This record gives sequence, C-alpha cells and structure tokens, in this order.
Amino acid sequence: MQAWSLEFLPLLIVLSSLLPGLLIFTLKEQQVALRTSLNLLGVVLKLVLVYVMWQGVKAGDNYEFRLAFLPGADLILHADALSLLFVVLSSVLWLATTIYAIGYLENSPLRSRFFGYFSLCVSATVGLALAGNLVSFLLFYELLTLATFPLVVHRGTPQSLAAGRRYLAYTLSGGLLLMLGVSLLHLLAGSPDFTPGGYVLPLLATEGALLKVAFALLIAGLGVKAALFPLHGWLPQAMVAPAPVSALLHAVAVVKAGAFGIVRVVYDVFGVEVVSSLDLAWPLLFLAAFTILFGSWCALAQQDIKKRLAYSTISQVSYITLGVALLGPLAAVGALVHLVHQGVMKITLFFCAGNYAETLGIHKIRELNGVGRRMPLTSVAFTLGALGMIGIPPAAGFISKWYLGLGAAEVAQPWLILVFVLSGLLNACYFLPVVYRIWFGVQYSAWPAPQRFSQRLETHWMLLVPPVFTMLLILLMGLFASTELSPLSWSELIVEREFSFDD
Amino acid sequence: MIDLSHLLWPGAGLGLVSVVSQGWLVFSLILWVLALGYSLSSQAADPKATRYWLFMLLCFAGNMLLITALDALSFYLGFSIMSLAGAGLVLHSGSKQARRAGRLYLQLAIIGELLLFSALVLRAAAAGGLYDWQSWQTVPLDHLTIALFVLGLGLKAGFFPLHLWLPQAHPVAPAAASAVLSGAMIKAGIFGLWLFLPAGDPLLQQWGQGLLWLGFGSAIFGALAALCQQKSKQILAYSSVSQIGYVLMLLSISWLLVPEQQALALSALVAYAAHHAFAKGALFLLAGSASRYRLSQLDLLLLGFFVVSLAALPLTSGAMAKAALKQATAAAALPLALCLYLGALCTALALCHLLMRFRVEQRELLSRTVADSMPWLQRLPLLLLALAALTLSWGGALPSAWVSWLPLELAAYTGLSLVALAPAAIWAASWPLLLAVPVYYGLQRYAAAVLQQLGRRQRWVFFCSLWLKRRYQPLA
Amino acid sequence: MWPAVLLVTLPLAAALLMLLWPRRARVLHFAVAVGLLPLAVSFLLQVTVSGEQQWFLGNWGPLLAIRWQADGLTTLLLLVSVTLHLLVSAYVGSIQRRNPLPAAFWPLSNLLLASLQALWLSRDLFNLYVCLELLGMVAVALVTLSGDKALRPALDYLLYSLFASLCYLLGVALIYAGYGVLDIPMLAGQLEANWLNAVALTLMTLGLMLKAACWPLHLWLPAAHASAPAPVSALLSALVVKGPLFILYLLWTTLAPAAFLPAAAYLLASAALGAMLFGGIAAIRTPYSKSLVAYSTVAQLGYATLALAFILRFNLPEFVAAMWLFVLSHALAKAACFLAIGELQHTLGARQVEQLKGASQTMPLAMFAFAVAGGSLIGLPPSGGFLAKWALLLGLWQSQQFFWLLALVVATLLSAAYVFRVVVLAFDRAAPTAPDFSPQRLPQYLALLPALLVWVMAVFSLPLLTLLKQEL
Amino acid sequence: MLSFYLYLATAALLLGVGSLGLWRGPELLRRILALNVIGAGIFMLMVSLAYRPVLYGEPADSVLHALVLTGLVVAVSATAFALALLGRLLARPQ
Repeated sequence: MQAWSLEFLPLLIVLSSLLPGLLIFTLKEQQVALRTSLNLLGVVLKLVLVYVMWQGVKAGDNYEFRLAFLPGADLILHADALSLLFVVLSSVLWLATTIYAIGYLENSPLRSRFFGYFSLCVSATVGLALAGNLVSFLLFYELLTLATFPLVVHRGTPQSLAAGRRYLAYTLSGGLLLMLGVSLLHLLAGSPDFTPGGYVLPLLATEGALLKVAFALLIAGLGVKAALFPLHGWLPQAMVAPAPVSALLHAVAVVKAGAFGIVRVVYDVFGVEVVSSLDLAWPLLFLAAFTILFGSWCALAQQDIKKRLAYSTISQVSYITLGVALLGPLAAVGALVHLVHQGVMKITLFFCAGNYAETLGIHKIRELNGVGRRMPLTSVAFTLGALGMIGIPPAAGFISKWYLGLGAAEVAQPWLILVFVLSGLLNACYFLPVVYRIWFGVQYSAWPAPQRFSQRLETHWMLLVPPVFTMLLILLMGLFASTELSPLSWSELIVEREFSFDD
Repeated sequence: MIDLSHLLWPGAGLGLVSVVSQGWLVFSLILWVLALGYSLSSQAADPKATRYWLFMLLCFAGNMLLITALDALSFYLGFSIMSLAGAGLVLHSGSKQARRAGRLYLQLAIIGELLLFSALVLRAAAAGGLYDWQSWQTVPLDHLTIALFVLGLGLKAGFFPLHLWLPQAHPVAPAAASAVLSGAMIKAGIFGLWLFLPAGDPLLQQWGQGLLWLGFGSAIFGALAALCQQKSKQILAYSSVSQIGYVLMLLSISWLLVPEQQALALSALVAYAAHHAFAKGALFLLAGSASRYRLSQLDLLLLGFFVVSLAALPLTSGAMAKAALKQATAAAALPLALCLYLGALCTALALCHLLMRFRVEQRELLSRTVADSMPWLQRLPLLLLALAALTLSWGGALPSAWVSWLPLELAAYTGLSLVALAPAAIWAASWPLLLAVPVYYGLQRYAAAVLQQLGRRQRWVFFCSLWLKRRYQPLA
Repeated sequence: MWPAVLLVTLPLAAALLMLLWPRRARVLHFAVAVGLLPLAVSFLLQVTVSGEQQWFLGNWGPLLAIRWQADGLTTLLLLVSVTLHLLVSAYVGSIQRRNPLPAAFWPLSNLLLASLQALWLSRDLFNLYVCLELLGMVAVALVTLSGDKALRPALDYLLYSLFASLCYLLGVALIYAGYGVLDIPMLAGQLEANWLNAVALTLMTLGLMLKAACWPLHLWLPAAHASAPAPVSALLSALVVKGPLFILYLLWTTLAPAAFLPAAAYLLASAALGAMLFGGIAAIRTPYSKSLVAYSTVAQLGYATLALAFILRFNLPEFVAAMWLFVLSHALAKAACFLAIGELQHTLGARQVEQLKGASQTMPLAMFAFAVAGGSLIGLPPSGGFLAKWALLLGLWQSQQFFWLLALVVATLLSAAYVFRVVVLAFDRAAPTAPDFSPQRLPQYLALLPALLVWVMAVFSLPLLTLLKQEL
Repeated sequence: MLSFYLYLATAALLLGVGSLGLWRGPELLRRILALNVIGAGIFMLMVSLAYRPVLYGEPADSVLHALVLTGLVVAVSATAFALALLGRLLARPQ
C-alpha cells in the first residue's frame, strides 16, 4: 500500500460523502437526476474506499491522517478494527437509507436541503468512527448534532420543531458535558491517540478522583446520544422526523455514536484495568440494565408504531452499554456485535414502519390488522426484525444476546441474564402482538390513506428494496455468524486486539 | 456428523451420535411425514392453506433440527422455530377459542424459551464457552441451571403443572397439527432434558426423585382431567399430559439407575415416546376426520386398535412400553408397582371416556348432516401408523436381515415387548383394564354432573392470560 | 513603524478628504480599505518575524512622548479591525441600491477605524483617553445614521459614554498626580497599593466597564446596537466594545499593584457571571431579533471578562489565550450575526424574532451564516469560539474552579438556547414569512464570510497562540 | 498652600455638583450640563495639580496644561455633538 493512500484514505472516506453533500446544497429543487446520481456516486465511492481500507486493516496496515488542530491534540482520522466496524455499518446502511430516502421523498419539497444534510450526517458519523483521539471524537460528535438537527425538523411542523428543540437541548448539553470531560482529561493526560488498553493508567495512583469525574462527564455526555436512562427524553420525540431519518438516527448515526463513544472511552481511553480498579463500571452497569428494562416497559404502552420502535431503541442500545460495562471479552464481543446487529434490525423495522405509513397511511398499531396480505414482503421483513429484537434465532439479535449472556455469566454476574430474559420477554410482549396483528389480525376498516406506487409490487421499489436487503442481512448475520465476513468474527478480532493488552 | 462450525457459529454441527437421538428422529420423522400426508387431504379446501403449510413445514424443520443438533445453539434455533411456528398452527383457524389458546400458547412458549435461553447461557459459561453438548456431559450442574432447564423445557413438554397451554392449544389446531404437536413436538421438551442434563451428575440424583413423582402426578392428573372433558380432542390432549408424565418418569428413572442399566431405561424411554407418538398422533388424526366424516368399519377398527394400544392391552405397543417402564422401575428398586396399577386404571378410564365421546360426537354429526365416508388419503396415514406401531412392538420378531439396515437397535425395543408376553405380565396389564369398565360405568351413572362441573374449571387460565395481555397491551 | 502609522493615518486622512470631497467618498473609502489589508498583514508578519516593536511619537523623550507599541496581540487586533472594516464596507456597498446609508457613513467609519487602530497601538493613558472619546463619539454618530428612531438611544449612549470617559479621565489625573507619568510601560510595577491608586483604578475600571458594556453597566448597549443600521451594529458589537476591554486588560495586567488584584478579580468575575446569565436570559426573552444579537454581545463579553478576572487571580496562559480568542472569535462571529440578521430583517421585513419563520427556505444563505456564526458563539467545535472555550475550560480545570465550570456550562446552554431559538424558527414550514423582494445574494455571502472565517480560525490555533505568546 | 487646597476643594465641589445633577436627571439638557460641570471639575483638578510644583518653586507642569487643553477641546466638541443630537431629538415630529 502506498504511503499516500495510508495517509489520505481515511480523509477520502469522510470526504466521499461530505463533498457530494455540499454540492447537493447548491442544486436546484428540479435537478433530480443530478442530485440522485451525486448521492449514489458518493455512496458507491465510499463503499469502494471502505472495502479497500477493510482489506488493508485486516492485513495490518496503519491508516492515519493528521491535521493540526488544538495545541497538543491533532485532528486524527485513524482506522483500526473497531472504527472499521462502525464505518462499514454506517456505509452499508447509508446505501440502503439513501435509496430508501430517494423513494420516500419523491415529489416532496426541499429535497436538496434534506439530502445535503443527510450526507453531512453520514460524513460526521464516519468521521466519528475514524476519530483517532478524544478531541477529534468530540469534534465529530458535535458536528453530528448539527447535521442531524435539520433532518429532525425537516417536516417543519409544530411537533417536529418541538422535537427539534428537545433534541438540541439534550444533545447540546450532552456535547457540553463531553467537552468538559475531554478538556479535563486533556489536562490530566493530554490527548494521545486511542490506545487499546487505555492511556490513563499512569495517573491512577495520583489523580483517581479527577479521573472519576472525567469518566462521569464523558459517560454523561455520551449517554445523551446513547439514550441512557435519565438522558433518553429526546429520542421518542425525535421520531416525528421522516422515516429514513428515524431509521438512520436510531440505527446508525446518533444513538450509535453515543454507544460507540462509550466503547471507545471504556476500552481505548480508560482501559479495562483502570475502569475496574476505580469501580467505574458498576454505576454504568446498573444504569444500562435499568435502561434496558425501562425502555422496554415504556414501549409496551405505545400505540404508535414508530414510538414503540423508539422506546425499543432506548432499550436495545443499552445492551451495548451493558456489554461494555461488563468488562469481559465475551461481553465485549456481544456488545460490538450488537452494535451492528441492532443497527441492521432497527433500520429494517423503521423502513417497514415507513412503508406502512407511506403506502397505506398506517401509523397506529391497531391499524396494522391484516396488513400482511396487502404488503407481504414488508411484513416479512418487519417480522424478522422483530424476532431479532426479541432474540430468537435465526435472526441476528440472538447471536448478540447469546454473547452478552455468556459474557454476564463469564464475569460472574448471572443476575444480568435475568435482565436479558426480562427484556426479551418485554420485547416479545410489544413486538409479537404487532406481528400477530400483521399476519393474523382481521382488517376491520379501510386503510387510512392508501396509495398505489407500483402496478406489480406492494409499494415503490425504492421503498421495498432497502428493507428486503437489510432483512437478508439480518438472516445472513444470524445464520452465518462464524464466517469470516460476519460481524461476529470481526468483533472477535477487535476484542482479541483490545484485550490482548491486559494480559 | 456434519461440522458447520466455520459457517454458522462456533461449535455448530448436525448429527445423530446416540441411540436415543436416532430413535427419536425415526419416530418423529415417521409421524411428521404421515401427518403431512394427511394434511394433503384435510387442508385441500383450506383457503389459508399456504399459511398452514408454511408453519407446518417450519415446525417440521425445527423439530428435525433440534433432534439432529449437536450443539446448544442449533438446538435452540430448532426449538424456537418449532415453538413459534407452532403458534401459527394453533392460531390457524382464527376462531375466538383459537385466538385465546394461541395467546396462551405464545405467552408460555416465549417464557419457556427465555428460561431455556438462560439455562443454556449458564451451561455454556460453565463449560468455558463450548457449545456442543458432548462436552457439556462432564461439566457439573447446579440447581439453578437444572431448575431453568426443567421449567423451560417443561413448558414445552407440558407435564403437570406446566401443562396449562396444552389442553387449550391442541384441540383448536387442525388435526394433523394436533397430531404432531402431541406426538412429536411436546416430546422435544423431554428430549431436551435428556440432552442437556448429563445422567451421571450427582445433583440429578436429587432432582430425579422429585421429577419422578412429578411425572407420576402428571400421569394421574392428566387421566383424571381427561375424564372431566366432553370433547374428544380435549380428552386426547389431557391424555397427552398423562402420557408425557410417564415419559418423564422414565427419564427420571434413567437418571436414578446405575450407568450400566441406563441403556435399558433409555431404550424404554424411546420406546414409550415412539409408542405414544404413533398412537396419540393417529388418534388425533382420527378425531379430526371423525368430526367431518362418517367412520367406516375399518376406521372403527383402527380406532379400537390405537385405543387399546394406548391403554396398554397385552400384545400392543402400549403393553411393551408399560412393561419396559415396570422393568425400569424394578431395576431402580422403586416401590412403584401399586402406583403404576393406579395409573393404568386411570388411563383406561380416560380411554373409555374417549370412546364414549367419540361415539356421541359421531352420532351428533350423523344426525346433523349426511357425512361422507373418510377419504383414503386420510385413512392411509392411519394404516401406516398402525403398521409402525406394530413394527415397533414386533419388529424384533422379524428376521434380523430385514431390519438390520435400520440405523437403530430396533431389537432392543422388541426385546421389551417379549418381556410383556409373560403370563404374569399379561395378567398384570389386563386387570386394571377389566376393572376400568365397571368403574367407568359407575362414574357415568353417579358422578357425570360433578365431572362436567370440574371440567369447566379451566377458565382461570384464560383470565390469567388475558390479565397478562392487558399488562403489556393496555386498552387504548 | 511605517505600516503602523499608515494604519492610523490613512483612514484619518481619508476621512478628512471625504469631508472635503464627498462625491468621491466611496471610491476613496474602498481604495483605503483594500489598501489597509495588505498593510495590516505585512505588519503582522513583520512583528511575527522581528518581535515586539515600539516607537515614541514625534521622537520626544520617553517622559513626554506618546508610546506606541505593537506586539502579536495588537497586530492581530489591527488585522481583525481592518478586515471587518473592509467587510462591512463591502456589505454597505452591496446594499447601496436597496437601502443606502447616509453619505456620512464613509468618513465616520474611517474615523472609527483610525481611532480604534490608535487605541490598539497606544500605550499612554491620556492618549488612550483621547482615542476612547473619539471612538465613542464616532460610534454615536454612526448610530444616528439610521434616522430619527435612533436619536434617543444614541443620545443615551453618548451621555453614558461621556460620563465613562470622564471617570476614566479622573482616574488618569489621579495617577498622574501620584507619579507624574502617563506612559504605561514606565508605570508598570510602580503603583503602590494606597487609597489614591485604589480610587483612581476604581474610577478607570468603572468607566471602562461602562464603555465595554460589562454587566450591570450594559444598559445602553442593547438599545444602541439594536437601533443602529445593521452594518454599524456589526462594527459596534464586533470592534468598538473591545477597545475599552483592551485598556482594562492593559491596566490590570501591567499597572495595578498585586494587592488589588483579588478584589478586582472578584468584581470582574461577578460582573462576568451576571453578564453571562442575565445577558443570555435577556437574549432568550427579547422579542426583537436585533436586540437578541445585542444582548448576546453582553453575554459573550461576559466570557472575556471572566477570562480577564481569572488572569488576575491565577495568571495562567490559558486564561490570556481564552480572553483574546474570545474577543477575536466574537468579533468575527458577531459581525456575521448582525449582517445576517440585518439582511433577514430587511428582506423579510421582520423586526421580530417570530417573523423569521421559514427563513431557512426563503433565505437559506443568511440563515446559514447566522447559524454558523451562532455555532461559534455557543462554542461548538471546530470554531474560534470553541478554541476560546477550550482554553478557558483547561484553565478552569487546572485551577479547579468547579463553580465557574458550572457557570460556564449554564452560560453555554443559554447561548445555545438563544441561537437555536432563531434557527428552529427558521425551519418552521407552516407559515413562512415571504420576502418583500427577491433576496440579494452578495450581501448574504458577505455575511457568511466572517462566519466561515471564525470556523477556519480553529485550524490555525497554533499560529494564533504563538502570536498571543501563550503556550497551552 | 491654602490656595492649592482651595482649588482642590473647588474641583471636588464641581465634581460633586456635576455628579448630583447627572444622578438627578432626568432632562437630557440638565445631564449634558452636569457632564460639563464634572468635566470642569476634572480640568480644575488637573490645573491645580499642574500648579503644585509652583509651591516648591519649580515651573508649572506643562504636560498637564497640554492635557487640559486637549481635554477641553474634546469636551467642547462632545458637548456640541450632544447638543446637536438633542436639538434633532427635540425637533423630531412627535
């Protein structure tokens, strides 16, 4: 691999969505073809670049791009196995979501603005994944907030504006706490690159109290996006955004950014050793466990499909946090693999919810009765996604749950299995009735607002292909978990690299 | 054995490495194929046939997978596919009863699955991250894990007191589905217990006693509860509760025996399970046909054959199975003889009741409509099941060259049936049956109303299920 | 030396010429404004290369002469003033057809620049007074350009400003009475901690705080800045209020005896706290868009004052860097804000914040400029505001000022609240305010330019800190 | 010596009167005048300070004189400006 590509590939991957995004801003509303091709060009280019980088990282290449930023803290884009996991997830799902969004927003106004911010959002996510130190992470974390806000309020209705305000109130506060934490840590330990095993170990003896403060600040800041319990308030409201946005927000961009940040902070900044010797994992563990149950419990009462999905996200994302907080290798595998699995499953569910809303005008769960006959493919995708969320094989969710459970037993916290079981039960309680209505329910009134997008297909093909594609991913990831391509194998590789430093 | 660990998940593999799983696979497969064949005719006019076949085949696949699985994850995969697709079968008719039975089934199935999940996780963790059950055999158990296994798998097996869903779900499903539900699918629970609880474990010695009595309780309870029912399919369902109790007893006995004698008990276990699968499956099919068609002489003959077989009349597969059970209890030196007589009496009573209700239902049907005779496509599976039952009990008497190609030690089961031919055994098997007839007559004469009253005492299950539903799905 | 002298005299001369020759005022103005830019850049490079420079005007001896001194900070301020001056003039030029400002704008803005440049360079107490007074009067004159409605705020501004100057002058007189010297470097370290000096410094500080609109002496600012024409408000908010702050910094870091420092630090810190909190709250509550931006100035000055207070208490390089980074980034960001809001206000006919509904569709560029500049005001990375806040945070953590960290968090949230109050409205699609005429692009781009500059600033943090001679 | 203190006292008095006038307000003209009085007080103070060396037989401080002159110019122009503004304000149609 040439030296220039080692240096500039990470930058190119970020730019491959940033530049099309900026160009799209300047386009007129009517330039549909140009906009679509710019979008797709960016997606394809990014996927190719990510593939090249993936091969490189597997071979052990060290991709790194540096730019002077703050004194003592460069802006670093660095590709390691962990960041690649997130990069691949977001690029692949970006592909699906872009296609979906093109279909979803056909003939709606302000598309240039939408797709512009959409690309910016993905650029920020990828940048966040590639960020090589805390300061760069902070930078992209805030940019992500800014890029997603216009998407949340895209509809411009009073509800979406209220949701946008709330979203900002939460995420900006979170960003601020993160900034406090990062600056404190910068003062204590500087801002070196993320290091497997962490870099604050030398400070353990002298600065224990401040390290605790920094950890609390960082987790609180990240917890806002990861929707940890008292900080989750923005998420259910933000689902008023258009379906592709909710899909991206819940599956990849925002909540995952928080969860990914927690992974980074625990493994690459503090390190397992410091976290366990300062007893920092316990509060996180309890919080995550509570959030899992709390989110599921709230989801039960929701009658709106997207709202139910939103609360389910709160619960599911905390699986990742919980897995990280367990501090064991198996739990870490579970957490990382759930990062991917949850993303794919949740995006499928949101795609389907969007399809129901767009094609038949269905927003409430009780309106879903008998929709399985009218929209079979979408419904199959929804069912598989739901089964995955409950953790039923062969859907992917089972694999992550299995590893999380093993991880809990491994570190001698078997009571956590109870948490998983209860959450699985609650998941079943709020997903299975929906599935039941879809397949076995009897349609009792006409669809609220039916539309015919296609003569042969149940809906517009651009709305149908993405959920089917992600549904296949769910099955493949769940069934062929041991193959080299699977997220599970990649997570095991990451964990091997992360934990080999503790021995 | 097929190694899939590089494709699916670590440790994944399929294969039949034990006599028990081989036997289990064969009888399940036979029942499944015949039930599917029966469905060809019974669901021919079903507007929702596609859905029926989808769930039926999914259940089939799941059932086969869980028997052939060599690792916990594959077992769990098969188990959950089977359980969830089973809900589709229970819900199939879409009637009110089906919907509430389906709800109950799903609630308990999900709970059972999650319990099983936690048990498996605990076990895998105890085994140091190995998932194949071969390597679990040497890992010591703990009480929590055993309890989770018994509860999780017991909810599927449906022995007392985990049987709640069973008498509700079986009657509402299509006949072929009830047949496999009762004949093959609930046995998956027992199979799982055998698979995941290594016999040599010292803790199992403690649990074995308890489970033995639980099985016995289930056997008695099921038979008595069957007496209180009026619908033939419900009687059959309770009879399944009763029979699965015997299977559980056999499994517990196998744990209590010394290792050298375990093979005997396991043979008895497979034999009993196979016998029950054939007989109960056939009776459910017959019940399904009887609700629509007129039964011919041949059909009545078949009915009689399967009923006496279940009642363990000498020379039938039932007698063989019961003899095996007695032998196993004797080997374990358990003072169960009297209890077994009591059990046989109760079973016989239930079967008398079944016959009576069959007759009543058939009469009602004929008084309403002019029913056709049963089509041959439905009769053929019944005949084949009868043949299978006969082979099970007398296959060993055939020249060994005829059966040696079978992947099973069929002779082991046949040896059991030869034991049942001793005069003492014949007498021991017969007198509870002879006693049953007058007792049943007396009961019908003097206590019919009370029994009916008792039979209605099962609505609380639905109330609980509905209450639970309202918790997670409040009224808008 | 020549660049420095030219930087002051060129605009001064131009202003005089314009008075004589008003018809050529615009041409002359742009010639001068464009010419000053390379001059300022070259001066900055010169100082960077050869270090601090100083001159005694008129070649008098040190006791009599006025000392001018140029270090990194001064040259930076010079450059920023020149840049913003050019930018604002370009904006005024671009809207000339639509709503022309009175011709008096050209000479006045040149005078403003001249007095401001002299202020940055001067290190003489009395000379600073003259610059300050001139600056104040020109600023008031500029406010009156928007017509009769601005007269009352302008007059109030003038009275406050005169009073403040007199306070300052009295302080200067008292110090001169004690030491007979006006030259700041010569006075450095001389002042004893006696009551006369205390009174003098208090008076000067009071005057300067009044001029710099430090809370609670800020009352004149919102009215004056809100009623001035948008480009003038940009100049006032971005540059004029920074002048007194600069003098305050000089006074307290070089003149004041160490014994006074803690008291001054408390005074300034509490003023800063008030500014950050009440300024922010007022900006959130005010119904008018321009007063929102004006109150935001009050709040943002609070950060700089806070940094100054901590310079006095702890003398960490982080705080010095924070103070001047705040000043620089606020200058750029606030100019962008005022220009953008002015453009929005004019095109949409919207004086009230509520009327900015849907601006992100009707005038995306201006709204984007406002949002981007607002990002810097909040301190989102990677902007100049972030840089400043980062330095302040590092300093506060280092000196373990947990209360002030909390205050900073609250203040930042308040600033986010008022910035996004506007931005969220801009995304309202229900009832967008229609533009009165088709929006002009050039002025919007001119509003965007400083906003982008302030974000670019973040990448040049190291050269900036080198110029400020602060190591983080 | 006494005269020096007398000057100082006068200056202080002027300052006091001016400040009181400014404080009391509220008419704008009154405030402008008050500011002028304060300015006069300060200049008085400066002139008396310039006079101080004379007490010890040295020449008066010419720097201060220069400053006062400059200050007077500034003050006069400021007053003029303020009065002009006030005039425009009062001439404004209500």
